[in-house]
Amino acid sequence: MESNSDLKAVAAPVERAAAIEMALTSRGVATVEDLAERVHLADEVWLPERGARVVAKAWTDPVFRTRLLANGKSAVAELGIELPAHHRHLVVLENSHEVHNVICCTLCSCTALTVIGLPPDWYKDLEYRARVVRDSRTVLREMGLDLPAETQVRVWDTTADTRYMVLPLRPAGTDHWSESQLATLVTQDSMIGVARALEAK
Amino acid sequence: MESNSDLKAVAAPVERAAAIEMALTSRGVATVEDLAERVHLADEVWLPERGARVVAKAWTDPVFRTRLLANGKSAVAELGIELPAHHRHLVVLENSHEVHNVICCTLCSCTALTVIGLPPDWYKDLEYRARVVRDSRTVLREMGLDLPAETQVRVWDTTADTRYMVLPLRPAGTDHWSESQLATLVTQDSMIGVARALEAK
Amino acid sequence: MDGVHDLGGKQGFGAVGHGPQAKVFHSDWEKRINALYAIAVRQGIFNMDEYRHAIERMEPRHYMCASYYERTLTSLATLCVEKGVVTHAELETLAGGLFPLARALGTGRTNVPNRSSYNPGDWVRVRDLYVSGHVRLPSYIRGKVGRVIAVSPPYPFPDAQAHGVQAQDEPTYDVQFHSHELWSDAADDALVHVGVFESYLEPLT
Amino acid sequence: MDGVHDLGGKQGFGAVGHGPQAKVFHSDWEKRINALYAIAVRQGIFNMDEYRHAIERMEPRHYMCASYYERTLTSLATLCVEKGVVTHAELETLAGGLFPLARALGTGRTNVPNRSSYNPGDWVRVRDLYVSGHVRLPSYIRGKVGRVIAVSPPYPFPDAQAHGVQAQDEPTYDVQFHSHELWSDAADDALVHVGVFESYLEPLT
Repeated sequence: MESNSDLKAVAAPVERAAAIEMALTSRGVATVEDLAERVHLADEVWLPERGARVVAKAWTDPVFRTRLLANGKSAVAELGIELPAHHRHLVVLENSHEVHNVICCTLCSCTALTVIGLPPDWYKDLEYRARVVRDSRTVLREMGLDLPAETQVRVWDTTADTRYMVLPLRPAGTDHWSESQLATLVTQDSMIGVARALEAK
Repeated sequence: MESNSDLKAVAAPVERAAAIEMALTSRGVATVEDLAERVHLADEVWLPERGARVVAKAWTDPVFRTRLLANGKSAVAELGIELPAHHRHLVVLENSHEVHNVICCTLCSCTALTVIGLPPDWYKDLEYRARVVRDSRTVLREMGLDLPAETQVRVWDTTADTRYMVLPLRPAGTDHWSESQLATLVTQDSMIGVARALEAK
Repeated sequence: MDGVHDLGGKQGFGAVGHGPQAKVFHSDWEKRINALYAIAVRQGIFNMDEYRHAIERMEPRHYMCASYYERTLTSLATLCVEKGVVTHAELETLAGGLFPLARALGTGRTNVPNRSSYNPGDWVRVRDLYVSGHVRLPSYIRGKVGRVIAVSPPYPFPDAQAHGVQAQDEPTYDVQFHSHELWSDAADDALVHVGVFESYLEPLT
Repeated sequence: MDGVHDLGGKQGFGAVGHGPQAKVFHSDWEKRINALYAIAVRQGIFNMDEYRHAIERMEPRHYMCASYYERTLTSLATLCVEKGVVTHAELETLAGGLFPLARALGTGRTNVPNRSSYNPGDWVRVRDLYVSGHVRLPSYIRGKVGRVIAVSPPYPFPDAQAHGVQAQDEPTYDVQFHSHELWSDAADDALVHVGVFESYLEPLT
């Protein structure tokens, strides 16, 4: 790992990123097409709207909901949503008035990213990783979710290759809403468990 | 703790140090004389040469050595060395061919600074604090002290208000040396326990 | 490895930076690095456990102060150098400056030989386990008692996978702990679920 | 407080920067800050436990990346602001820039009511103790078994002293642990001695 001894300053992350990209593309490890495909997946495919469809279907189709809770990975595959090979298991955590679920990854920042979307910055920050597992109710309150004292909090730490998503409570006043209308109420935050689904307007 | 909202950049440590000094001197909390006295103590008084005198005396005066091992604080007071009020206890750790002692402070950087001198930078660095307590023999080897396998290592973590100093082994070939000659062989490192006393030349 | 990455339950951190400004990516290079590491995994240059461990091996101050994608970038570059894809010197020439990599890889380990298997409802104790290489045991559950809620199919054992050591796949157990078992009264009341590899557990006697 | 300051046994750090370049101070302001904090203690503005705890309360990234005397400086300034000696705004005006202070003080605690006392030779267990305020228990001995070697005279109880809480003075025990009790086989063979306050211990049953 010999270093270039005549250089003095640490290159900026953007320069370091360009260097490794150039090294890998010049060797054919990554092609321009590979890169474009993966950037497209992150920008256009792995979006919270996918998970929102799953949630809305679970709210309206009790048989799908049962399948989803029994085996998340095969149920979301019905909607054309695949998980990467190393995401072996998708466990869907159903919120109720008695139990509120919230997910995190204290050791790194694992998530079911192909279902609920790539995680936002705060999910990956040291603050969330350190605090939510120990001071769950306090952190949720700071983030705007004040849970009733009688609701039990369950925190799920993604330390193995099981992935989690939260199935939030269906908002009141949405009895006659269509699946696609309902999906508009499902935010990424609500599938992480740091918020409820949006209220019906 | 209201902050000055029109400032943007963090002031350099030297500027912050000057600010708090100005605030405390302008209020009379610290006078120029107080400051000069404390700087003098750090620069001219609390030096490893003091501990070296203690060690050399212990090497040559068995009765003092017994008193030193029984009650370090009162024994060093005989040599005019006082400990601050909150250093309640001075425990002197005698090295032998069977046992090698080394001191550290994992939670901050406490030391018997009025006896062995103010600690050097590496003693206060995260590396020493994290590693010496768990990988003692490895760290000592990296620092140039390769102990025989049969020597037991004892690490002393300064977590309470007891202070420690190591009484190193007297070097071979110093049988007829005077106390003041012997003191020249006693380094601060040897009183911390990361080195032996210097060899007789 | 008892590193600074093992953040669960650590105190002294401020508020979560949640709000309308939340974003996945903050600049284009972050997207491209996120793509590149995934391509390298798909190409078989390294696996996900090696990737995670190379992040953990970052110099602790660098880890603490780097952004998420700077950590990704450092792991990717470190592994490409370690695997012989590119040299460190070439990366620094291309970057026009120093390119800090993660610290050297230590030794891994294989599965614990005398491990038991468990069923939902079983009470288990997390071993008082210290592993200098990669391990997916958050220190906050070490030595603690919990209950098995579910069992997953066998996965590759990360302590071995991150180091190129041969090992058997192991199930992971969904183990439920009470927050007061984990942190006494210095925690909010909650149930904490952790995915725990079989080698990390022992029967509660 | 389970903070980043609790470094004993943490892994991932590099070589100790030992060598002929070792120094106590690297510039004049370090000497003056070291003098000023000691003067503030002598003047009764704060005590040593408050001083140590204000360092621990620094934002974790700031703690990790600051030099030793920048930590001293931050603790001194934080306590002078908290005690009403100076305002944060005044310090920033004088410094001509932002002056990051430590994070807010939490609640302290008094002695454990049902504590026992011990004699040299007694085997003890360190309580599985989680304290969100100041505590002088390094986490690497939590729950571990050791033997009392010596007893010191009573000292002020730091968990209380750092928070202005009333408490009784307590003896500290010189407790000897085997490194393999602390870190299994992932440590060098050694005996580790820690000064442990009476409230942190329980009899080994």
